[in-house]
Amino acid sequence: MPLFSFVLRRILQMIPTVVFILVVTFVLVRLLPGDPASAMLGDRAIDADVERINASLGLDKPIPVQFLYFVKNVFTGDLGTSIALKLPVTTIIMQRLPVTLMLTLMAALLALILAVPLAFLAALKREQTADAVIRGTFQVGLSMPVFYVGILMLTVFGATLKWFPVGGYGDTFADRLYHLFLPALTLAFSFSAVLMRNLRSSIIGVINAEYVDFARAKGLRPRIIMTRHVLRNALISTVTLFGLQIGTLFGGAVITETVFAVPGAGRLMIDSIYGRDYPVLQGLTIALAVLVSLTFLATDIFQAWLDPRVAR
Amino acid sequence: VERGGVMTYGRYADSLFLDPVLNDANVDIWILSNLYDTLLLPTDDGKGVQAGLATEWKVSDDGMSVNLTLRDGIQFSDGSPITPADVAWSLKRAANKDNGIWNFLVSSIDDVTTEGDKTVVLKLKHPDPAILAALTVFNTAILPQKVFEAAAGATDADKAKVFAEHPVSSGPFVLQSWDRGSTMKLVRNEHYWGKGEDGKPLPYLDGVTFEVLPDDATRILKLNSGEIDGAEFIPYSRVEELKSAGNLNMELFPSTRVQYVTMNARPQIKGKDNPLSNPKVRQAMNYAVNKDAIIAIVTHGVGKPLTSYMSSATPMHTGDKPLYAYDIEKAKSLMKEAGFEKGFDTSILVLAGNQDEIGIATALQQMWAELGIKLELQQVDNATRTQQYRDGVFTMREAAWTDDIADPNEITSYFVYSPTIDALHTGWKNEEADKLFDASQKEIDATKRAAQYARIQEIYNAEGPIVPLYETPYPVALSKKVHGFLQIPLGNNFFGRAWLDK
Amino acid sequence: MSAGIGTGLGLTVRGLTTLFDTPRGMALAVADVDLDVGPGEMVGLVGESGSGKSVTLRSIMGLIQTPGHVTGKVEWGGRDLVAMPAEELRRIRGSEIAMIFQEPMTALNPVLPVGLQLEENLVAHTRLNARERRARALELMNIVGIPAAERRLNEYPHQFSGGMRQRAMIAIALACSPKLLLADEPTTALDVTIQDQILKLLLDLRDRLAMSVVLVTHDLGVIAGTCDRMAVMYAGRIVEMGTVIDVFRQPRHPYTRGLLGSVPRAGAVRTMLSSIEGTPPGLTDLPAGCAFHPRCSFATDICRQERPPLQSLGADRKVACFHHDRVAAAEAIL
Amino acid sequence: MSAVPIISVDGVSKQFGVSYSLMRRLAGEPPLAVHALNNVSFEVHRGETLGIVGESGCGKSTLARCLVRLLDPDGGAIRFEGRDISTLRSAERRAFNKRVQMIFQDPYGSLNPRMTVSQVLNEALSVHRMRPKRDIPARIIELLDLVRLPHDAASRHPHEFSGGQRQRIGIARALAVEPDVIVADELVSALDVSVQAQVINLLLRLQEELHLTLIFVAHDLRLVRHISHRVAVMYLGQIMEIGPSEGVFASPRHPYSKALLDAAPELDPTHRSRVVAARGELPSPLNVPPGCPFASRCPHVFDRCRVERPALTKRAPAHSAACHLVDFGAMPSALADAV
Amino acid sequence: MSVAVEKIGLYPRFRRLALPRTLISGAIIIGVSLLIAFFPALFAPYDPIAFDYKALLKGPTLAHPFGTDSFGRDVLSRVIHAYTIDMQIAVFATVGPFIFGTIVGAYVGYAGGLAEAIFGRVVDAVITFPFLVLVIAIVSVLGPGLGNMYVAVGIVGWVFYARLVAAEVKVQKRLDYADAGRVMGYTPMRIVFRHLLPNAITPAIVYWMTDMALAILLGSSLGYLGLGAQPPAAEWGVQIADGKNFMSTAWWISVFPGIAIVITGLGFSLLGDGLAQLMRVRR
Ligand SMILES: Nc1ncnc2c1ncn2[C@@H]1O[C@H](COP(=O)(O)OP(=O)(O)OP(=O)(O)O)[C@@H](O)[C@H]1O
Ligand SMILES: Nc1ncnc2c1ncn2[C@@H]1O[C@H](COP(=O)(O)OP(=O)(O)OP(=O)(O)O)[C@@H](O)[C@H]1O
Ligand SMILES: [Mg+2]
Ligand SMILES: [Mg+2]
Ligand code: NI
Repeated sequence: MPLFSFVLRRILQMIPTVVFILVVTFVLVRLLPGDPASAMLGDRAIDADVERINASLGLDKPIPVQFLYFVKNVFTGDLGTSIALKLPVTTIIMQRLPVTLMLTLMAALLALILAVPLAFLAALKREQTADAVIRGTFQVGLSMPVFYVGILMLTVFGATLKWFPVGGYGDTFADRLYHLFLPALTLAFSFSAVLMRNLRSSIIGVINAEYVDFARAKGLRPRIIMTRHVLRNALISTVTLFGLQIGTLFGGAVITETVFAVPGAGRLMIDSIYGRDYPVLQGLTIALAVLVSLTFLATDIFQAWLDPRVAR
Repeated sequence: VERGGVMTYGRYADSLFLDPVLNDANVDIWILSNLYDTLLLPTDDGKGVQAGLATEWKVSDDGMSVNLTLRDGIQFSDGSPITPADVAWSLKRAANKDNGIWNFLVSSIDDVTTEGDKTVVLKLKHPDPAILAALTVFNTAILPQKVFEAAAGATDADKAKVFAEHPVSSGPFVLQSWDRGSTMKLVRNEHYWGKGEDGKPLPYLDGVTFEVLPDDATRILKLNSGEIDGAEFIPYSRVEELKSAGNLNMELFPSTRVQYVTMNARPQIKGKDNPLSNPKVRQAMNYAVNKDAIIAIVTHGVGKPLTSYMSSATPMHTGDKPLYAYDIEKAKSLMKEAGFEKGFDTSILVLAGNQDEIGIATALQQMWAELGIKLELQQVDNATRTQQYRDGVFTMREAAWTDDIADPNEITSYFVYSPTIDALHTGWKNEEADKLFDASQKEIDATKRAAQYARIQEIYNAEGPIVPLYETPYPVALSKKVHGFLQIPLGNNFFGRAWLDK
Repeated sequence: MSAGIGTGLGLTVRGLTTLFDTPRGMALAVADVDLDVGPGEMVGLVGESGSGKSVTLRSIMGLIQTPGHVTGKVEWGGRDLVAMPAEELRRIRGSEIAMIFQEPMTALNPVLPVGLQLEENLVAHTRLNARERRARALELMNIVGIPAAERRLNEYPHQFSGGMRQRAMIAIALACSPKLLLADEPTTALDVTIQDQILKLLLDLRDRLAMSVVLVTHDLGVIAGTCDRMAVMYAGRIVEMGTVIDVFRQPRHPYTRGLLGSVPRAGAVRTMLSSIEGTPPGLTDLPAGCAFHPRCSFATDICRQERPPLQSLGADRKVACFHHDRVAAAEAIL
Repeated sequence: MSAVPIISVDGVSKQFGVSYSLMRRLAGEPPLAVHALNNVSFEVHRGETLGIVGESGCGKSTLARCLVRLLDPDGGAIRFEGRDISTLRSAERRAFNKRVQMIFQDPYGSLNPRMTVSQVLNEALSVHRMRPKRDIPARIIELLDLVRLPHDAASRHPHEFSGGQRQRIGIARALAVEPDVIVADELVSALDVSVQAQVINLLLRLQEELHLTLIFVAHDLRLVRHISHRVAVMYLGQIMEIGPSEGVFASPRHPYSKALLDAAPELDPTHRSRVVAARGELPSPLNVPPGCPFASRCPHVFDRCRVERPALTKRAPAHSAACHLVDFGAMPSALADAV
Repeated sequence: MSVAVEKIGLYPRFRRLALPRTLISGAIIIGVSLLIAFFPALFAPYDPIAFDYKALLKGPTLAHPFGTDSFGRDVLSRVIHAYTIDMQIAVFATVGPFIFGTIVGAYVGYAGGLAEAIFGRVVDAVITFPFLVLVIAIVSVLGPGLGNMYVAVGIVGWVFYARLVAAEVKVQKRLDYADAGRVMGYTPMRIVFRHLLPNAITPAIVYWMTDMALAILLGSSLGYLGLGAQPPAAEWGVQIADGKNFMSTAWWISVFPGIAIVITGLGFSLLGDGLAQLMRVRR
């Protein structure tokens, strides 16, 4: 029951966030210089064409009126039609968003797989060589631009070793996982560095806790002590960080998708900014906002599960 | 020749909209000819015309009409016959002033009529020397009227959206599937009329798959690893390297692509006096630019200096020596004459993240510094740049151009002829050039027309509002097993005669 | 209470020394401690904060980790716990020897239900199946006096009150019926009435289970009320040892004497207390000679130069002071 | 003891709202509240020491905080020299705090770790303009002498001091503004036994020298008994018994006071008992039972205790208790047990 | 009470001079970086923007230890001159958010209640919005260039500082010394800024150090998209982006600036760790 009401409260809190983002996006999008027609038609269009097309998109109406239309449509579940792709925005988002979702999910998983054991190793060998090596490596990961890491990965694992395809996106689910592995790894590279740092220090904090000593005094097996007592408590703060970083991860996806030619929402976002594709841009930010909020919610619930003190 | 197989081709961006009339961009234009056939086809050098859906064509002596005879037994990809009615309807749609942005290419068409089941007659408003060339251009492609009109939607635009999702077409290939932003799959059109060297129907390939690979490096890596058979837009910096790669053919297809800098020639910009309005200043700046150096830096020797504002692959191009050979002394004295001995501050719009444009601008910055001109680079995205361009408030910008039609009229109408877009939105205007252009548009005597164009080029190259830089071929890298692939100077990719080694 | 109620094992500690390698230098937290705990005996360990009481217990348990280092002998049933391989020691911990920690808030894992924390002890040391473990858990909760045990087992530590947490911790420690219980200030965090309950509970359990207990505290009253013998620690060393009655009647170390004098007594309202001036020394820079000399009113030159050995004064009585006779003879503080 | 009390507490109550779940809120259930203080009344006279004892969570700190207006009571009034302190506005309030100071329990938390001792004292002295600027250093030395800290302490940070020394810094800070009343909340509970005595001695001496009025809050009965003139015993936000300390400790008139005394460990190893003084634990302050709050643990409980809350009534001159057994403790305690 | 003796003893003052090793190495790296940033001309052998058409894409040689780029510019000189811009990015992109975030965080943490609830929603909204996209959008609106990049980063960045400070102030204000300040009759302003903030700001300062490294990285990501530093100025991210097409033919164009980023990032994070250690409150 307390968990339920906790979840309910978080969902209610999401509403103002999404509304806020809706308004900001709408305004921001319209502040961008240029208009969809000129973005789309390029240099060659003559003024008459531009005006004719903008008018056909309803962009000649006053902005408040446009906003009302937009709000009305959003509430009826209609996000409009893409200006550039001439497809319903919902269709496009349903095509592109799952790709990004899968990419970030894989990246998050890989990051955890990388970060957790190494954080343990570093924490246990604190201030020793292993610790220094691990931290140094992750520092490099943290300081390398995503696109650079990406191209490096492609060159090494794709073109040279041929372990993985060089970018692109497969047809079947398994094939897609295979294609997404390198981009996910690229994204995970810096993400896991952040996680590792945090987890390492929280493990160091937890490992000296009295309850860990008590667990040892109970004569528990080291494995149980490490997982049940140390890791679980150490993860609490890492999960918070994880949630906070999800947004950043989506941001990283923008560049990763370009480098790896993954047809995801990140690239769509950039394209629609450059193409002034207002409906897509608006629809996508809303979808992303909801998605990120849901991720927050998920991490919150996970955290409430990890730490029963949270859901009072 | 070997038949069969699917060729995978890496493109830098996905297509947007596969309607021949209503599309807007090169990403569509350059592949449309694989889907939709036109009455006439461009020759391989891109300068002439050859038979397409029509086998015979005849312009009347007064130049006011064109008679075309359709090929026997031609069919759409659904097997239905291509009738003169389809042709008439398609051409009228292309010429409709309210449709898309390409109708100016066929603006001379007044009406299209049919005669019998073979003949189509174009009635023109005035003699049009470029009409045959226009009939090779993508927007005059022939679509099945019935299927199109049966598509859901109230307006032509709505119907086009539905139709373009699963087009019934007349070209060598048909669209099989399209995963937006990722892959587009074309398969052979069983009803295509073309015949191959072996006498069997074209195309040789079972299909073509386009993969969207926006990052240059990724595209090349993928080609290297054999996952794709060809890649477009190889960065010039890699051309030399790929030429020497054993498993690849580094193709440099002749093109009509010209790279230049546009200078706003208005006396004032946003209320401030504009030194660029002085032709002497523009000439000085032209002389101060070392084109060879820029070609070396930016295109790594792939390009060559422009000899006119239009490319040497454009019909009726004149000029045999590079424009404004580097001459810094002359540049300085011109600046002095113009009263800008100390130079001035100015700026240039550069497309954000575009390495070539940044490279050019950086080089210009250095070169013009010799004249005391301080050039500020402003990286902006395309929409912003277009907006400033269209509003005429930019100072300078970089730009590139490729022709869509095998005729000098398109480029001239934009670059020179002020009524179209104010000569590249620069506000430049020359009465004589405008008059010559007007005349040339109706001049069916080829020699006379060539003379008109020679004069236009003379005027524009001497005092026009641009810094002509270089022309470059289309760099396409192909796997050694690819044969018969063609990109014509207008940019169109032809897969109809391409084949793969087994 | 006399020793030897049970037939169980005894604990013999000899020369237990624990060093910590700190950035400030080596800290001698426990120095050369000898301690015997007979079967069924309850031994008290008092001393100021930082005098090494907890470290002594942790060293016995083998809980000292880097940067700490333990030497000496801890004999338990003929085996030396210090030299024992980790796995063997693990089997003894929690089953034969159990420990209760000072702060029940921090010693219970906040994110696990109390029942799980209890049962994992049984999983580690017994072959009971899930149902039997549950039954044993309920039994233990009853022993330590937690009502509604069935529900309580599924609750988390933060849902318990302080006293209940302490009792839950005792229940966990008792899960495998240990022969020796090391209790590190089990009541310091509690109210007097609860402290009273817990101490009496410990006494009961000692009797019922024939357990030996080492009880660490800094409250002399607790010692007086529960223990058979006591040891006083100062700066890592045992400075006085004896039966509780002897030590309280006649302290022979000035520190013990000061400690007893610091506590207000009935009848002496609003008078000055006989406090020990000064503060305990830092472990990395202990004074030469007797560590207590800077705060000692009996100190002479010899105290500043030499460290007094822990000398035996008859059965069960030991003291480390050159002037223990003068201390014993000084005006009574009671 | 003078006739006019310097502080009078009159029926003070204080509740803390507890965050309660959305579901309950939607279900229209009333908000929960901790009743930390329940109708507490007493007086403090100039120059005396009033001890307040009770178990953890019984509201001692809440009371102490109300006295210095760190908290505002929900009901009742606290008067300082006859003025209701809740009516004081900002400047007056600061003037009030200058005269009624508080010393805190936690020697580690009550000093700003980034300020040196002289910065701490200097701030107190200059904000209240206790001395002209140039006299401040001299006054700091004076204060250090007063609390028996070495002069070189002035330039050090709190972490360089022991717990006992830190408490003295806290005392010096309170004394800097020359208050009349000091409220000491668990002043020595965090300290070692040997150090406790030092601080208690200092407090006793300062009170004599400076004629301070002291409200000494603690859970250690021995200490409270040692330094207080009068003692109030609290339980679940209420005063159970209040009176002169000898009276309360020698013959408690409330079963709770007696249980508290019995539970406190004796320093005499020859007097041992295996009888538990009080069973059970403090009930949750969220739902205080309607009758006597001690009813659930009282060995002498009878029906009336569970329904009617006993009022604080006089048992002897200046000695009151809140128990239905008005005779409790009046007879020898052996007999009282038999009731 | 587990009061460690080491905390109680009186320590001679000189102990404070024992600086953490991480701090020293971090400070040396950043110190040298700043030195280079202020006086690049002292270190750079060539003019960083001068072309040399005769030496395009030359590998590392004695004359050009880091080689030359596609314009024949000396990569070493460009890496050195980039210090000026990149250190500027590190500082300017983060100072504003740090100060503003700290003030807001201090207020929110102290006031609690409604302020905190509103702040919570703002934080949600800002971190829900894809950061890079927001930055790109803002840079597109305001135009490219470093100044506008700072604005864009600042609009988002302050939130993280505010969160950190608010959380810490919330902890600190419950400690007795905050109450002591109130009892001493100090004003809330004084309590927040003189007492609580100095104790609450450490995590924000540590994060600041990381953030500076992140700002340089973000600068390079924006450079990749053409929205960061404008040519011909040398900036590591832009250099790396420039070198991207030459990774197989002229690796030195991108590798050396990459190493510079890594070293500087390492310097900042060492400095952060060291500062954290140094500023850890000893109680
Ligand atoms: N700010 C607060 N919010 C909610 N509840 C509070 C608050 N302060 C105190 N309480 C509750 O009020 C009751 C009385 O608390 P108080 O701190 O006054 O007790 P105490 O007698 O000082 O206890 P201790 O001896 O542990 O210090 C407790 O139940 C406590 O949980
Ligand atoms: N892991 C450690 N590293 C360094 N020093 C330590 C460590 N653990 C304990 N010490 C030191 O050992 C000494 C003895 O500590 P111990 O915890 O045994 O004291 P104690 O007598 O139990 O005190 P308290 O009454 O406060 O619990 C202290 O000075 C402490 O600082
Ligand atoms: Mg201890
Ligand atoms: Mg309290
Ligand atoms: Ni203690």
